[in-house]
Amino acid sequence: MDLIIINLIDGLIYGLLLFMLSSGLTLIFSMMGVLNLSHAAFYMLGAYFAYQISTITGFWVGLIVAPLIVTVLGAGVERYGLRRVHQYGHVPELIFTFGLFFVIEELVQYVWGRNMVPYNSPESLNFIALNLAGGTIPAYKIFMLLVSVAIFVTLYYVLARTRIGMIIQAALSYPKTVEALGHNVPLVFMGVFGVGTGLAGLAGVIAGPSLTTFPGMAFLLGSIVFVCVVVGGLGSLTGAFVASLLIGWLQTFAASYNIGAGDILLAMGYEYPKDVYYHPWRDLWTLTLPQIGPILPYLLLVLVLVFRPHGLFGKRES
Amino acid sequence: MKILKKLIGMALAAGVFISSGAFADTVKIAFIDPLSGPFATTGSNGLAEWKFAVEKLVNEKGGVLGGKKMEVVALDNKMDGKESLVQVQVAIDQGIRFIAQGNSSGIANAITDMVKKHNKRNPDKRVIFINYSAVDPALTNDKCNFWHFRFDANADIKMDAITDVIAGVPSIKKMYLIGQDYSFGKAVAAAAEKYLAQKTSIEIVGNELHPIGKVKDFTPYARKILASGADAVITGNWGADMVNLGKSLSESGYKGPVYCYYCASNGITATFGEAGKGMLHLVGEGLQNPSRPALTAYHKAFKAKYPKWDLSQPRIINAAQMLAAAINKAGTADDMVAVGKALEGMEFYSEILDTKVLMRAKDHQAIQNVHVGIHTNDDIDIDFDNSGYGIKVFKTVEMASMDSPTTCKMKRP
Amino acid sequence: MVAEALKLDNVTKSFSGTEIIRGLNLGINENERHAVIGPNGAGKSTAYNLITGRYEVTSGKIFLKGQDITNLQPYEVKRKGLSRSFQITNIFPKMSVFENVRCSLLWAMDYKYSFWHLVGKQKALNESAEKIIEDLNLKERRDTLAGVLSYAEQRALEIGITIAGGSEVILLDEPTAGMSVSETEYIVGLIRKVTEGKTLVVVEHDMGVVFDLADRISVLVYGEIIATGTPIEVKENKAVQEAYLGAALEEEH
Amino acid sequence: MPSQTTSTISFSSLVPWLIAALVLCVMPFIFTGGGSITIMNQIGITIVLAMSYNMLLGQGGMLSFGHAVYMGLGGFVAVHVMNIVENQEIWLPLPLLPLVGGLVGLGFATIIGSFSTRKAGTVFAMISLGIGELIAACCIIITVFFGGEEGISGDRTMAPPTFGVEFITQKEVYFLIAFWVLISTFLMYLFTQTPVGKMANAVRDNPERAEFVGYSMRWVRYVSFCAAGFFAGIAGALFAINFEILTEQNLNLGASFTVLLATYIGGVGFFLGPIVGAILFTLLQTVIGLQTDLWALYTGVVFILMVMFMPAGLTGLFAMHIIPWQLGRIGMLIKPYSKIFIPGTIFIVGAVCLTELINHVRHHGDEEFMTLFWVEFNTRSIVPWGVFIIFTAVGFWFSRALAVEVKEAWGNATFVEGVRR
Repeated sequence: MDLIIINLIDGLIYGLLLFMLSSGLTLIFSMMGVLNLSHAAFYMLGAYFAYQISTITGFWVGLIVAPLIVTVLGAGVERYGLRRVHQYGHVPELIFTFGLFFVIEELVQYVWGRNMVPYNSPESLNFIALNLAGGTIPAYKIFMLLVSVAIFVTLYYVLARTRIGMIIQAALSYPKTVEALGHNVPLVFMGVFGVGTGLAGLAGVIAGPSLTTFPGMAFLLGSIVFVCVVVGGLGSLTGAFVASLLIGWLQTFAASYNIGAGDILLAMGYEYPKDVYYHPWRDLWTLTLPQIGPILPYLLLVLVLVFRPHGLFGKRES
Repeated sequence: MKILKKLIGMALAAGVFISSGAFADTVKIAFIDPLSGPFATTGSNGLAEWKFAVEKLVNEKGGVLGGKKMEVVALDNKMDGKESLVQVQVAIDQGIRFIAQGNSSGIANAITDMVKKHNKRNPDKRVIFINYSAVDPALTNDKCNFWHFRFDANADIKMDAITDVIAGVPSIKKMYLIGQDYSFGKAVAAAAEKYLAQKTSIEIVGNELHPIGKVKDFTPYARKILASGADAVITGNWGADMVNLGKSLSESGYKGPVYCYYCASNGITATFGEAGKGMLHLVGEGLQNPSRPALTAYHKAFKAKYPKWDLSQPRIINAAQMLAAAINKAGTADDMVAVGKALEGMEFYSEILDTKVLMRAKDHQAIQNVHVGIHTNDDIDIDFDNSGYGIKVFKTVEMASMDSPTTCKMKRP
Repeated sequence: MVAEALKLDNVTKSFSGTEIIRGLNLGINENERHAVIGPNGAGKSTAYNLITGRYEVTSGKIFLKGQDITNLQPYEVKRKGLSRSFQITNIFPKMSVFENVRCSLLWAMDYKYSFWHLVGKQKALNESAEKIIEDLNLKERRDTLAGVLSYAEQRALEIGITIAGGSEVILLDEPTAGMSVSETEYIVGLIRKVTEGKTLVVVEHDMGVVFDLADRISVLVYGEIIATGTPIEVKENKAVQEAYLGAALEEEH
Repeated sequence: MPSQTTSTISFSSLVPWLIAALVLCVMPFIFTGGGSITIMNQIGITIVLAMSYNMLLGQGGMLSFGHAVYMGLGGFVAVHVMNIVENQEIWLPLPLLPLVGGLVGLGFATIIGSFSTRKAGTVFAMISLGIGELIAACCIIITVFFGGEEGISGDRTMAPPTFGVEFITQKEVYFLIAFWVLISTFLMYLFTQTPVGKMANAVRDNPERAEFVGYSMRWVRYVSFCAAGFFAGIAGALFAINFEILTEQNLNLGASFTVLLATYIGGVGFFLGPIVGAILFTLLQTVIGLQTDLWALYTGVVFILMVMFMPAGLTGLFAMHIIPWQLGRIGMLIKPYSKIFIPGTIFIVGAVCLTELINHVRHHGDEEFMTLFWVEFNTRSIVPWGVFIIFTAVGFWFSRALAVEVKEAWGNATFVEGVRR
């Protein structure tokens, strides 16, 4: 029981981290109709910038400055790259963001090398915050949780309660009308792309010390974030939120319980093969849940796309 | 089309021209490991160690065959199986007869397979495969062949040493095995099960594999390990999988030792820093601390030339010297059968590493001293990642697994 | 009773609760040229989209030559013998004029999803395509990419693609919208020529064109047909005049 | 029923193919240098894969992130078949093995395509990504079939000899690959000339309109998808024959990304594009890869620049010049082109050298000297820095100034009254 609670908390922290990435991605998608395949690369940039800043000024300055740099970079990418490619259509846009991912990944290795970098949580958060079921939750994880929640609340507030939020929401559905009303829609686009990537950057800043800052971190998390937004329904913030938590828990629980296919087969009355290594079904007999845990989201992705192409919360395409 | 052809011609010619280098009459070793991409540091580090060993220990001491220089030709395999085979073929086409590779047992397996076939099909252009780092036991067991020589201690031998240490720690009652889901990870788990049962009465409370390079957050694994009540963990993880596992364990309140194969250098030592102190127990050949004069001198010279890299794969020192010795003994660098016969069964004493090395004839597995050490910053003569932290040896198993059995049925030419 | 070429039976369509088409009844006789007119926003294009399967109807039935085609997919509707053109030019921009026309002929000539015929070797197919291009007066533009044609040429090609399908019932959506007088003349002549012996339904704003072309006219206002008849009958219909005048007055405000 | 074919394929239309066959035949005798046959074999395999990929992306408008899956699966089965043949359980000469691979690729494409082709665009791309991840993961888990991380290996020489050839040498394998490259390319070309091939273009251009001329876009995509799977399977079997081993790396996301990069750089809008892309990319990877560890960065930058400024790829760049050629105005371009060539080259060389120098100092700083373009110099000295910075800056300045002239000349060379471009 205690393990379940602690897993719930771990899954929540991880899920909220995913949401920080997927919320930015969703904002960008619903705004511009582009699935930004390079999104996770900005997440990685956030972590590396923060690392670089932290070596000079310490963690807290990096927490503020690094996401801002990423925001500016993201806005620049929209202004000078994506806007240009936009005219060629959707598939070239996807390909552009894909290429961008590739280049950023290479650039990070070019600048910071190919090893992991020692980006660590600040001393002030290096204590144990909670003792649960014989396990501990470090203060830094609680800090991650609080930042994620703060972001979620702010985002919700901005979109639902402020004038800018209204303009953005309107521009989502009726870009031409909003433009006719005198709002600078390209500027809004640039801003949204910047803020979206900035959110990814912030996620990188706070995830870097916990999940290790290394050149493969973008690739590792990248496709999972697409799963979140697609499963949640492209363009739906609520969907992204639900799917992020769902996947956070799915992965946490799948990794936590060593349920083996062999046990299930035994329960079903099959006999354990004598020399399992040479058995044609050896892989089935030895398969465990943690082994397939990390690919469960992809299975979910394919199933959702096949049976509900607009995702769990997405709007049906007209 | 014509222009294109010309361009290709030029490109091919340029590629071959450049990489064949200026020295015509040297004995070349093709170093095939990742030099670009995410795994490039391991490869580049290994390359520096090879270059330095060949220069310092062979060429400066008069070369081979009465004055011929040895040369390391670097070829990038991008940590990709296909690319490795292409590079082996390119090396062979350039007349190189020695292939050195180490990163990834999967790739080593592909290369040894290719070398076997190539040597059968082209008896006049045979090559020898110097495996300096891939430790999947299968390579010197079921999949062994005459052309493959392994200079690192394989996963079984290392586990033999680890379990020797563990058997001497009475407080360890419960053990958790966790590893990456591929041949090496499975080999580690199998060896651990075998030796723990042989030598101790320790209960294995968990034995699991996770997908390699796919786990984002190891926290749930750490929770599970804690919940199982394990006193110690054995893992074959490397790279980010190693770091993330270790970090999650220490964050979750785990206090016991983690016995590991690849938890040092390449940024890992620096990233762990204080958090890994007393937790990480590394097994390996030729560990550094406490150092010996010969090693200190060699290390100093190495660091002077390559300040960024570590002497993290000391077996390369043995491999370079033993290969040179074998070539001299055979009196040829062209007849691979003769070189191979000279190398198998060779006994060698390394002053730098203070170990005897025996290239066992029956399976071409090098037998040497294997050490277990801990990650610390106390009494460190030779550190990793220039971090002040290093591995301090507390247990040495001399000529580890000297008489271990092998399933190798080698066909000799 | 002879089945009508196209028949809409009490068709309705709502978008998120708002009824755009309110009980549409329309009967088009075989081989007639039938014009549908009405003020902007009356639901003409929506009606087309309902007939051709682009939208699903909310209720009601649509029949093509007596067969029920309600809510079929666009390609199924086409296969049953109904082609349409679009108000906003809808061609294959990155293919040549010739390829545009030839692609539109493929299904009609029964090639289906064949990957064993080489289109270049199909004599009848290529001759038909050439013939249509000649009819369209686009011979000189045969190998030009459709995307770079002039507007009038693209409109002509649009009609060419529509009639190449070989359907007996053809729906044209504002074929002369945005054209100069001479271009309009060219298109009208074209329509006359290529729809010979077919059933034609045309939505059009240019009353000159409508009265020139149509045998009968239906007037669609706010999702309902308020009058159907010969041009003269419609012209004199009170309700029609009111609707048009009313709309014109409203626009002035 | 469709009307009958009027004539068989005429001789004149076969001429380019005969030339291609001839070129393929003489290539191994021209490039005899070390390693060139190895590289050519690899290029051949990449050509088949890239062309099959282009059936999706270029001709069908489907962006796939999982195309390597079909190649990999075809290859895995081919290796297993090779092993079965070795055990003499079935009789199959090696040159027919690609057909087996093709059928496997076709089979899997038939299954997966049945649900993945329902939508194009982002949905299709995401399904392909998911499927790619799933099958790559299965590759590691299902060791009985895929052999885990080590993969499955076989021995091609154990098949019954074909006309006395046992495919021992690289050259023999080269001819086998060349034969299949030619056959596959020819068949893929023919496919573009069939009704469904033409409709694939139409669906790519305007799926909605395609539905209104009677074609279900889903079915058109499905047929293309299956055909692409078939040829990818052939590429997989060729890979199996050449390398005699298949691993997870053959069908993971990385492999799929590679084929996307190669195809796009060559140019997706043209039949020949993927061929150019495959050749160029393989050379970049193997030849430039020998020279610098930054090859992937260069590839990425070239790729991004392509997407932004030359969406038609390299082939598109050549194809653009057909118009001034037809107008007889290609001469107008020679002068501005040659003028920009020099500063352009200086800029590129300067930028590359600067990049390499920084990289060297940052990551290989332990070695004082480095060699670039056959010149060795001291990285600690200010001279190379100065030279490279000046090269880059000057080259960039003049290229920019001259670009205006090129643009103008281009405008003049392609100007035709009344045609929008």
